[in-house]
Amino acid sequence: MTETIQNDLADLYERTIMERSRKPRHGTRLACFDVSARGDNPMCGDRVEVWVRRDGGRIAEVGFEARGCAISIAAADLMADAAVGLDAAQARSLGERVASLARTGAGEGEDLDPLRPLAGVHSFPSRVKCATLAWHALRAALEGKGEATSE
Amino acid sequence: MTETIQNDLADLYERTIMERSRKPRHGTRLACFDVSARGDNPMCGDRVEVWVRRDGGRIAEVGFEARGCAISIAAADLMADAAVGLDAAQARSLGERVASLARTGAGEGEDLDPLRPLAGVHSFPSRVKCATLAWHALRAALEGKGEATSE
Amino acid sequence: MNLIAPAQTLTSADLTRLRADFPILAEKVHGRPLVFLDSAASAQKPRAVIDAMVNTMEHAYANVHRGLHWMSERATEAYESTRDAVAALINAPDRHEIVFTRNVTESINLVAHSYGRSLLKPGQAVVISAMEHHSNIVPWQLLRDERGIELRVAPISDAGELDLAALESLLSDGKVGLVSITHMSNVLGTYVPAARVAALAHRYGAKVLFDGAQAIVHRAIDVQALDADFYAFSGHKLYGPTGIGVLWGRRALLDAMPPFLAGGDMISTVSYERTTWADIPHKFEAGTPAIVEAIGLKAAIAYVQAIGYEAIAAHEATLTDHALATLAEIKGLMVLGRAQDRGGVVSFTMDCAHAHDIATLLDRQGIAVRAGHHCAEPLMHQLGVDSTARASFALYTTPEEIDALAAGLRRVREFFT
Amino acid sequence: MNLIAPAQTLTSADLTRLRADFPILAEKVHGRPLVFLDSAASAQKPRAVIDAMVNTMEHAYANVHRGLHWMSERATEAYESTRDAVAALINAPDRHEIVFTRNVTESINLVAHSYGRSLLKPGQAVVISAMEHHSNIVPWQLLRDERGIELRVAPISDAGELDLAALESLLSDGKVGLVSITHMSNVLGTYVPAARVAALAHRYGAKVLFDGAQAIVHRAIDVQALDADFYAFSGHKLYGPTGIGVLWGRRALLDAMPPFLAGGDMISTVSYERTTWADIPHKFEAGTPAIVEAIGLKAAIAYVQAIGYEAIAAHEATLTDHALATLAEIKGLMVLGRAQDRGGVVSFTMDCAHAHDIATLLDRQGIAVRAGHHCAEPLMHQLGVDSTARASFALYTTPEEIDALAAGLRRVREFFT
Ligand SMILES: Cc1ncc(COP(=O)(O)O)c(C=O)c1O
Ligand SMILES: Cc1ncc(COP(=O)(O)O)c(C=O)c1O
Repeated sequence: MTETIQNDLADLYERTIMERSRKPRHGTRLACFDVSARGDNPMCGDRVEVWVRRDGGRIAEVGFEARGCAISIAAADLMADAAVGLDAAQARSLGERVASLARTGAGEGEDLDPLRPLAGVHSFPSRVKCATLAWHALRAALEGKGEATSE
Repeated sequence: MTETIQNDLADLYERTIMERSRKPRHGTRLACFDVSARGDNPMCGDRVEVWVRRDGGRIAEVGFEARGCAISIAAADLMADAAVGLDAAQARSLGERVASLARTGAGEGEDLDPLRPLAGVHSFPSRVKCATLAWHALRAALEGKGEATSE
Repeated sequence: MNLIAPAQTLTSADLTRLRADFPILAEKVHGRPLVFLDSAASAQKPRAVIDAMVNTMEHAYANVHRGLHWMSERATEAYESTRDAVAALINAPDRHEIVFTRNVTESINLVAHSYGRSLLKPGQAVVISAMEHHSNIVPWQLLRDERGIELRVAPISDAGELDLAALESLLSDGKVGLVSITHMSNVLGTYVPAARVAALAHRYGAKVLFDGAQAIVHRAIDVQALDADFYAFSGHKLYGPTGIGVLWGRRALLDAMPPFLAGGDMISTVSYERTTWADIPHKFEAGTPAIVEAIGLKAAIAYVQAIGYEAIAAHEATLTDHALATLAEIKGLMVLGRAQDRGGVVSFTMDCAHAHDIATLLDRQGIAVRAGHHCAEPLMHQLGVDSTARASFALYTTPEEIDALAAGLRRVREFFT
Repeated sequence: MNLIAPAQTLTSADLTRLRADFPILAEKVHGRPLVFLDSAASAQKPRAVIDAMVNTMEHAYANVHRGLHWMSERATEAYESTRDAVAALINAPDRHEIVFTRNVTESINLVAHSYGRSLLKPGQAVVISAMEHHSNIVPWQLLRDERGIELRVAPISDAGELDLAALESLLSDGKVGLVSITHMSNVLGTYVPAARVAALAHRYGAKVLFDGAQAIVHRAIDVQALDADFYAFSGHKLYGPTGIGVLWGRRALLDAMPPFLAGGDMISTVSYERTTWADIPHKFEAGTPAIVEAIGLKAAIAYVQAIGYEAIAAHEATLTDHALATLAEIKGLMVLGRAQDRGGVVSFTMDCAHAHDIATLLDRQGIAVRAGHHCAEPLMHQLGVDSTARASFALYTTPEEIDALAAGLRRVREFFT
């Protein structure tokens, strides 16, 4: 592989992504939860199911089960970390900023820092959906819809 | 119009064709008839209706009404002459030879002579059907089918 | 592509440059320069369209949507970007409302099947006009015969204009679910007052579909300004490739409609028991689409936009006026339709010559016109003719070509008298 | 086109010459020579196909069928002659039995609508197999849900072969009206024993449709020898243009079937009260067809025939054997399907890498493979996977490209372990 290609790929599959995809920290169904939803990417068959436990208006815990590529699993795992402590509006807004990070490779704000490993996706347009699917599912769960798709 | 073009056209619209199309000799519905049928060319909208009176097994008289181009009217009028005296099998076979004359410009046999004015059609592939429509209708009438199409 | 300066109409120098964009216009036919006056049947293609297709096939081709490799990503981007181009062309509020079909015929059939067989109910009615193309008649007849949905026909005046009062009375019982009507007649050239038709339809609770096959070739279309519910057209009449057409529909309608064709790309998940649909527009695009043709359509749209609808419309209006004036002087020739608001299509008959004979004689002079019923038999019937000859104009048509037509028609008349 | 000497397979010199016919194969991707192993999704186009399309648009284009002028006559001749070429290709007894569609998906939908909704009756059943593409599943689900026609699924063995005994028992109650089955699986590569399936179907009174999308690319098809009732395929997988597909059906069936899409060209006469249909094939071709694409398909057929199916099949068999042997040596890689009779498609999974990640990593090495469910979700489910990576071979594929794939896959595995 040539140098620039390796750089691209190294960005896409950077260390956090590889670790999280191999061994997700939140990759299980929650024993008790308040809401849940499923996200499908019909074009490639990726699927993620999320379970959310709330505490007051805020997200207390997120668990997920995913079938899909390294990116989609790592992205779901990072989401499960980042969502804790947010209310529905905040989660939605963070999800939109993650989508923008994935599309453009850049984004402002400290709260994005733990999610920056996903920035490498921006060089791989057809993989952007892998990075955002879990956020779609989270939003669907919080809005009381059972299903979401990322297209 | 250049020379060869004029020749083409002169063959297509030769004297008999022009005369017959302007003033067909058999262009009326028969007052008494045994069988009749309609022929449609769906691609261009030409239509011919034929009425046949029989005497024994043979065609005694043919009348037609046509809407269509000069070729289709003249061809129907020539058919109405040529069919008299033939039985169904002979009419069918002559119709096939007319179709071949129209397609190729050539054909053997004295009985074709009165129909040779149609030979000029062969340089105009999309007009061949105009020359054969009346024969399709005649055949449909003799076979007891009410309709025929020429495609 | 030869850009022209922003102008009200096309100068003869503009025309010469534009014509050079269309390779086929340099052809000879029967030894004579081609005079192509059959663009309403299908328009010729500028080099930009041909190049876009060739380029795709030579440099960036693969199947779309599911591919994670470079070729597929490029082809998908190019294919999907046509949706944006079409949305911009007709001012659709949402790119997802653009569905690709084969042609306007399939677009109308899609609505007749998916909307007509689910959202219309027996006892409701569909209104068409008396000047429809078969493509906007027969799908509704099938619906009528299969589902008991009434088919009503809004009459036209002797001038060939839609009778709005009669349309209103057809709507007045409130049973009409859909008005499906041509935006411009392919026989008479008449433009229908689309915004007024839409307002009328909506007042009585009906949706409205415009068959824009002819209309979009000559004038800018704004589906929001028209307040349309569906708008349909074919690529091949808009200087684009064959094999690609468009259906635009309001999202709320498309969302509510069941899928039509089923297969790859239009599903969300499939199991033998239960299958769920993809979101629009994919729900309506089953199987491998006309990828290269969509990309060609985008080039056609860009070509038309670079010239500008204003210049095109002005040019074609000039041509049509010139044609009407010139043909009026030919003895025995009768033009059908005299609508106030009309596009670049002129149908006529001649007293001594049948339309097919006219077409053949013109052809031998290099002049291509169409002759026949123009897929509008019921209209022919109302006009009391079997067929007409039709000359139709495009952005590349010149006044000299119309003069050639007139001279040709004079020869035809001599020949037949 | 570079003709090759009649031979059992293609030599490496033949291959070099053939590859020069495909402009896109000279492209680089991410700075690496393109290794295109995604032909089963859509094949690349030889220059002969591109040229045929360009030539039409530059020299002899107009709308078909109704035109009495030179351009229309030439376009009509060229379009209609594709029907003869297709009839010859699949040994159809009658050129009128060749119906042009957009793709195999539309062909199957046409049968599901027109045959399925008139000649099949509630209580009857349709049999498909467990290895169908969504295009041959979902149209039958819609028919089931709308018309109460049962959908039965013939199982496949662990090797990925059709279970003929099980098929027979699905047929044995005599309720099955149609067996609609892939002739070659796009995931497992399996060829179905089509003649035996047809014989079985006929024994129990069912008709049989073959989805030949993949099969016709690799082997000569003879619909009479197979004793098929319907055969369907897409142009774009057979080195032809997008936007054109084929449905062949026996005349007696097509004659008995009502039209599907309605509009111009498919009618005989139209009045508001009563419309009559044109004869086949026109009855099924509504609106302006994909004229330029049909003409391109004819060039593709001529191209394939000039090389010869014998040489193509032998070449692809060699490639497939080579691929199976080479991939078997890669640790952690598992090939799905091991049918005796198979075509040039190899699906696989890897233990440490998801198919999408495999595809992305190969792409950056210039290697195009497909990854996903391949529009065959129920089959994925049976195989116990979400998705696979798939390499597929065409007449232009070289053994060296398969070696490049193997090397690439080794790098992928390193990367992920
Ligand atoms: C076996 C099979 N059937 C159907 C299809 C659908 O083909 P198309 O998308 O050209 O309609 C494909 C191609 O993906 C296929 O491989
Ligand atoms: C007004 C109108 N509607 C529909 C059509 C059918 O178009 P297509 O054949 O591209 O589907 C045409 C073109 O002939 C037309 O002029």
